[in-house]
Amino acid sequence: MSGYRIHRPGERINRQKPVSFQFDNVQYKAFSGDTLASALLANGVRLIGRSFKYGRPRGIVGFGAEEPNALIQLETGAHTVPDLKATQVELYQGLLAGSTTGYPSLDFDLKGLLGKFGRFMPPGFYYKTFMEPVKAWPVYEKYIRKAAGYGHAPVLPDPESYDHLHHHIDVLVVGGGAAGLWAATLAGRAGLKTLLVDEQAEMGGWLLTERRSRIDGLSGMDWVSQRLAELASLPNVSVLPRTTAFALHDLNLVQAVELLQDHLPLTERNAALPRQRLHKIRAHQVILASGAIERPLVFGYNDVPGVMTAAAGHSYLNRYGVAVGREVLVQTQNDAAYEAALDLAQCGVKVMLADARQGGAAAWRQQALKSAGVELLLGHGIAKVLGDKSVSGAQLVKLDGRNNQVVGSGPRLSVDTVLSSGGLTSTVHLFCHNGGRPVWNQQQLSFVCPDEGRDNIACVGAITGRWELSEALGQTHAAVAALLLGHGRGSSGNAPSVASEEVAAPRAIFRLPDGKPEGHGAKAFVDYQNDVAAADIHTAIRENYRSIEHVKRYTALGFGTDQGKLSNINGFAIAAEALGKPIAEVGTTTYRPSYTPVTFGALAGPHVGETFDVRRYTAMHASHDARKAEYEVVGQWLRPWYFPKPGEDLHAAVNRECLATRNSVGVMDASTLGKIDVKGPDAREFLNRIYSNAWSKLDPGKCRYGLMLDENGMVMDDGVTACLADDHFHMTTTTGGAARVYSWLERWHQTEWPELKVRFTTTTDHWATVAVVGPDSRQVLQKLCTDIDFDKDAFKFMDGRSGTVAGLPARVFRISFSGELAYEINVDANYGRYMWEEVMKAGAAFNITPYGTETMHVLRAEKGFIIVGQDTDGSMSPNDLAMSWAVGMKKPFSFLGKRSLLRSHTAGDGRKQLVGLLPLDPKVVLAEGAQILSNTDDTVPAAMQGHVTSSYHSAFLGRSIAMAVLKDGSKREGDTVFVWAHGKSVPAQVVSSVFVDKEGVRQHA
Amino acid sequence: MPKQGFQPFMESPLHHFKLDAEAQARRADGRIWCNELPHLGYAVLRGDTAEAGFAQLVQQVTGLALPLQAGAVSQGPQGVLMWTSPDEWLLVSHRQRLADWTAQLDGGFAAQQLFAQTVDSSGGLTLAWLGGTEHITVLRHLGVYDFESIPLGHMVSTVLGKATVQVIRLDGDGVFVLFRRSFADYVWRLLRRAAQPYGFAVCQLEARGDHPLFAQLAAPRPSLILA
Amino acid sequence: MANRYSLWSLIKNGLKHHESWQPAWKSPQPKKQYDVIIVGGGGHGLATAYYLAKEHGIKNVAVLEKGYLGGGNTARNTTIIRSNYLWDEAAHLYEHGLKLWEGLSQDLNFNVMFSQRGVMNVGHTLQDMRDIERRANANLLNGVDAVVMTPQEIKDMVPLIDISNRARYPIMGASFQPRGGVARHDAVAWGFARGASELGVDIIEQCEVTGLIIEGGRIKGVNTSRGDIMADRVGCVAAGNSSVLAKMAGLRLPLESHPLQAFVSESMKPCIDTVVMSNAVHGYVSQSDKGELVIGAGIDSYLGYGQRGSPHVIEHTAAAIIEMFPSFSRVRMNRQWGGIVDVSPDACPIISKTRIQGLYFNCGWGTGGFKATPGSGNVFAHTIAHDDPHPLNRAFSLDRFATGHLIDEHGAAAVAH
Amino acid sequence: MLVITCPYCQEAREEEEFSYAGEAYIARPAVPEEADDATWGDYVFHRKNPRGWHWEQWQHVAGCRKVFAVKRHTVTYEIAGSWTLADGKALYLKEQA
Repeated sequence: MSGYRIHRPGERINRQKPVSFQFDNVQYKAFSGDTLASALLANGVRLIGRSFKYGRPRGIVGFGAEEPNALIQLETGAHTVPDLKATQVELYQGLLAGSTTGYPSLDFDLKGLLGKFGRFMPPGFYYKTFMEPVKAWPVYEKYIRKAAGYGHAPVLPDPESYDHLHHHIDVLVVGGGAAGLWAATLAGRAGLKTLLVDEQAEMGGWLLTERRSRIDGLSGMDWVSQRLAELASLPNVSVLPRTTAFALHDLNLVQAVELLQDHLPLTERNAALPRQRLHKIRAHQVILASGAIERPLVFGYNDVPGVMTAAAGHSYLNRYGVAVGREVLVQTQNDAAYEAALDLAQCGVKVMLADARQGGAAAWRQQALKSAGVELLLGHGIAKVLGDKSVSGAQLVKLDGRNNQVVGSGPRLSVDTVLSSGGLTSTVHLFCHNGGRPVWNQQQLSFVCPDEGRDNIACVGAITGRWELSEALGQTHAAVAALLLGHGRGSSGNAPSVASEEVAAPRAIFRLPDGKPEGHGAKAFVDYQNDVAAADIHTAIRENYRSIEHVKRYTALGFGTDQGKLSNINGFAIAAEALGKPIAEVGTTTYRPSYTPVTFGALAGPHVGETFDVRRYTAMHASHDARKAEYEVVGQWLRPWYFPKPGEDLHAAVNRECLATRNSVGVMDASTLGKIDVKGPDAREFLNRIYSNAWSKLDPGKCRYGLMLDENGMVMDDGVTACLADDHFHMTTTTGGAARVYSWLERWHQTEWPELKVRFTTTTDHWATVAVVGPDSRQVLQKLCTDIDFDKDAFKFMDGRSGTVAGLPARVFRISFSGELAYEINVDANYGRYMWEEVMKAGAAFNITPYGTETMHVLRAEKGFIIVGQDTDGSMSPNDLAMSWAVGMKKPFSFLGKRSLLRSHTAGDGRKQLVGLLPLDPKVVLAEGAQILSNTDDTVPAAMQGHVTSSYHSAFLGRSIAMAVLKDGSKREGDTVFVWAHGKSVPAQVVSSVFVDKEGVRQHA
Repeated sequence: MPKQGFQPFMESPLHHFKLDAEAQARRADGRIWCNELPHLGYAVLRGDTAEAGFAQLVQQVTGLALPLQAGAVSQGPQGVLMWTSPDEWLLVSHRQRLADWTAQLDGGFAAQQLFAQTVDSSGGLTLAWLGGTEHITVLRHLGVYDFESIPLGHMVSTVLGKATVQVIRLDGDGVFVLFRRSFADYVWRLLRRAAQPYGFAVCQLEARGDHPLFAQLAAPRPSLILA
Repeated sequence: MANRYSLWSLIKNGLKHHESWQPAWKSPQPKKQYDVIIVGGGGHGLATAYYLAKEHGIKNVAVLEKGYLGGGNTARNTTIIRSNYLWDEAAHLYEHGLKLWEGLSQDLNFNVMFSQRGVMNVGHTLQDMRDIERRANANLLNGVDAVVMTPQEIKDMVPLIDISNRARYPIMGASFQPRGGVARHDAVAWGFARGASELGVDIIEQCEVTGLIIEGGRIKGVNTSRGDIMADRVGCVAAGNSSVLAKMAGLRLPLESHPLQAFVSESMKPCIDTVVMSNAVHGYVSQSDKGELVIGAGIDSYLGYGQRGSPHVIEHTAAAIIEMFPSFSRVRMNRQWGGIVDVSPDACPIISKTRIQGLYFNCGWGTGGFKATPGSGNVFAHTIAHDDPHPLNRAFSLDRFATGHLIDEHGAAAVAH
Repeated sequence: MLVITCPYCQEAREEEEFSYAGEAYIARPAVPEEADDATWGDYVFHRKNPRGWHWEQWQHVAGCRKVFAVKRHTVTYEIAGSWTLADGKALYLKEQA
């Protein structure tokens, strides 16, 4: 038992609210307001995990986002979350947590045994071995993977939800410590729309721990309450706790994640509320007040459980009423840690303080410690910590005053806890996410943000290296006042008054020497989570990994889930020493989002499940449901695929649908086709330019099939366009291509031919389209419509008419994608379902049969009609598709893609061209996507001639048919080719791709 | 006139949610109140403001001044006319009236040989009304636009999730969200999902005498349906 | 190799406190004159230099890198390696690369941790499945391994994937290349650098090329931030910055440089043992040996040299991953980043001579560059050594954009990555 | 992430409302048939792709559907301005000259 509870005035836990929780299946008691870390420490639990590489015992080091070791698995089943930092988990009644490392157990870890050979595992040792025998690598890797990794990924779907919230505000303040609170107060008073976010449950930052300072005569937390009360009274200010700004993007777009319910017991969470919320904040002005984090010193075995940062020990005491030990050694190189020592001593903890500085802290601090009975060891540093799974003592050495060398041995102290402070590191991450660079401050020994910040980003408080509260608030006041002036607002009030205190300069020391050459003594860890020791950095540089990015990547320094918050500066400093360069020249690695990890769920927000993507339905969808349609996803649309009768499979249903359509009448929902209204005096000219075929001579009341090419000469879309009037056309596009084509028309018109008087308006959603197909379709239409003459000569194939169908105004086009006599009825989509049902009624006498996309595909294939995207792939020209008839090479204007058709390769031989295939065995349906060979020799690499694009059993022909693209196909009719799929090849004959009614009698009937 | 025996019925884009079944009288609680305004008439109006006569004709036929500012909405008891693009506007009114208007407009455009047209979009669009104290917050959950900044009498065309919508603000009470038929299912699910934290309820919407949009709700008489 | 890596070298050096390791590569001062200059010290450039020295005996070579080795896309990709491309030319080129990968660790005596855990491309629509069949059959006939899997087979291999109809885009099947996989990206650059340096290649970091010295239509050398360096042959392998170099030679390239983003989760115990890619929902994921899920996002639509893209792209990718793996909703993103990819019109690379004698370009790899590293360097070295393309990259010359002989991988379901 | 001002809607809007429409002011050969394969290929495929200021087209797909010109820096992503295609062309040509 090391840690224990001590009553502290102003502690942030609620002793009236005891809670119980489990860690590794053991029940413990703690209080509401605890974090999992403070609760474990209060219960004397020190061993929390095993290290990544060597399996060394590890405990809690920090008290917040900087924690590298205490990665735990929270909860089980669907609610489990891997890799949370115990220091950031708010305790709630019944919380279940477990360690994420240690095999077979945390206490006895096999990797720990292996770790004893750690000296043979330098940085990058993976790269240097496991190469022989070649075959063995997968085995090595299996175990390497097993050994790596912390928590377990959840296996059940997430039962909780997430959302997004967009903000457009004047000022965003990041950080709710003293500086942030003051900045928000000033911005709020000036009437600016202001948002203040802080990652913790409570505002206050370091004031939550530090108890001595008085601001405007108030205790720190009283001042915080005063600020919060004032902010709450300002309607233009919002304050969000538990909200971490994790990324800053261009133009001050900040992403912040708010933990709305993670702090509640699972049983008390509100299902109507999201678990977490992603805030996307556009702020004219960002004020970074993200403070600073204390880094530890680097010394031998500084990773033994019981070694922590001084700030952590201080915070556990004052915030959570937990003394982390009974005999505590504080090791420092600066004044701040004296505060921790003093508070601990005043609580009756036996405290010793070793200061790397010969002179120690400011006299008044030394005096305070002495009178509190703290033993002071000036000019001393820890050579190594004693103990295995828990600290049992520390071996000190005497340090030289100037260069960091050992000048004599020091005492061997028996302590159960070591707190170390290597000074503060400014939290500059957000400032650097989109290109800002921090600057090295040699006085404060930290990379800090420049006072001037940068465009619309102000930096206030400790982030600028102002460690002393008085300076921090003074600089904050000045910076924010200047900013408000920039917004044409004055600032009200003076800077809060805080008594300034005498401070002695910190010592520029990061790695405490132990008197031995680096690598010879006890491992001194820089990055706990990745097991990077000081010696590893020296080794990396020795091997010429000299760029700091190389050091980082070779040793994994700072690559952990703590993003190097404790380790980076120590690492840079040690690298600088090894390189013989000043730290400023070594620079930093790149800071990348996210500042702390963010759930995928929060990133995705509401765009999951049924709202992952748009699902588009036609107006007739209910009718298809009623008829038990099976559906196919086409683009964003859901289209009927086939309409199975009880007991029918796809093929049975499709055979029936095809025969019914060819022999009597079928009906299909064609509403998804793109439709664009094209109107204007220059509409024809525009169509001439955008389509490959000619449009000058198409009379009103006539329709024409059109091919659209891209500038590369390849087919990009097709469809039938009807001429409604001389200057007015009804264009149709493929279902998937509708949006692309609409945009395509607009772009060419606006960018290349703005002089053409023509306009495009999408009508895809306005028209519901019923295709009535088959020899009896005319009679069905006649039953529904009296004001259109359906006589075969009055209303010819490829004619269009307007009239009244089933009592509704309709556009009727006699066009056919099946080769049958067919009509497409277009009506206002609000009547789509009505029209479908009326057609079904009228067709009942002819056994009218609804069909879906599969039958549509078969019928069109029987006629050799292509489907763009299935029979084409962006590499097919009209000529390749044997559709030169749809290319008006003589048109005066050089239509889109025309010139490309003349290029040597595009116009040359050996291109793949569309053909029909008849398997010699009519019962064999070729596999779509099968490759075509000239013979049965399939030794690789085989000379592939093309592939099967569409293949079906044709019930109408009583045999299988297929469409394919084949090298020089147009010249190969009659050839026998071999269609190869997954090792089997099937002979087939090359034929014309028109299998049914070559003369087109049926569609002209 | 309809052929004997035909009894055409309309189904609005949100018909399948059977909103009327769950609709209730709106109350002043914290909830988000929402419903569809079904079966209104919509027409896209295209024209060139530089052409003499165009704006006048529109005003003369519809009684609505042609809005020339981006996002401006002109409104009257008979409907609204919204700016959607420099050469494009959207007319919303009662189906029957809209049919009359578009007939007159196209006739007038032809007569004056204007490069202008109307395109009936009544089947392709629908409107939902979104109200309640947090209705703007609901939009903020779903879209990147600064919805708090839309002035009265303006509309903005932007995205909610992956759908393009127009958000129309006529008063402080709520907004009208306009979207395409085939996106209606998605948009509705999105709104419902975003509103969940506040409570989501479908409210009864009835024709309000002089309201530019609610007034257009009067159920079209069967004979009108056929227009 | 003087400084050979092995278990014994580890033990030997371990006993010596790792004080006698030699530099992995030397960092000499640039000479005035080289036979060949390679511009760009990424994986492709270093591989080119390595193969020039190893297979063509050209050792008087300098690799010029403006930053640090492998600091470009080598350091910023999602490490996926496969060769299951649709078109013959592409399949043969990438398969050549894959074969080199298979012996690379031994060849370089540097473990690049090439893990042949397979690459799976899932299909969500009938057309996806047609494309998958077409590509799989083409692969098999080109000697590239390929399997087509049913949803159940997918589920058996990737238990966390959702094959139910709950999904907005239910999974209908997949193509799988067992020999595909992932590798340790940084190690590839370091391994080639060490190998090339060992063979006498000068590797010059912090040396930015500021101009190309061209006389009478011939390349003579380059201006750099460390002075002029002469050579009769210059190979540019600068990925996203290729257009910038081309401009120095008065050339235009059919390239657009776009941001490509990726992110990793926190490190977890093994939960995916292969690589899963979906073009329909725009996301792909694998798990690094360290335990992080490595996830690729889509390309940002606009030009960008900023090595950063727009956050909504990452958000969409996270949604896509959740769509396929609903349980990953509670997994957390640890780090995100962006690279610059040089995208060509047909999603295929350009490995080509130019109209300037002695100036060669190797670029346009788009999102597919990492997997090709050894193959790309290998054929580019041949092209430079013989002033004539290797048979495998003949089809990838610049003139295809004039003749129209594109190799349009967009046609394949696997166009991306 | 980008914030683009639509010259027609006269308002700065978020990138999500727009779609990128490539390099601006690429001249289509007046008589394509007279351009040789190389010239044509250059027009269809080759791009400036500058590391620096770039004249590009964006379409306000979620708004007025208009295509317009934007001058944007491809490294800093800073936007110098946006103009109707006609207005932008004058500036563009002046810069080229």
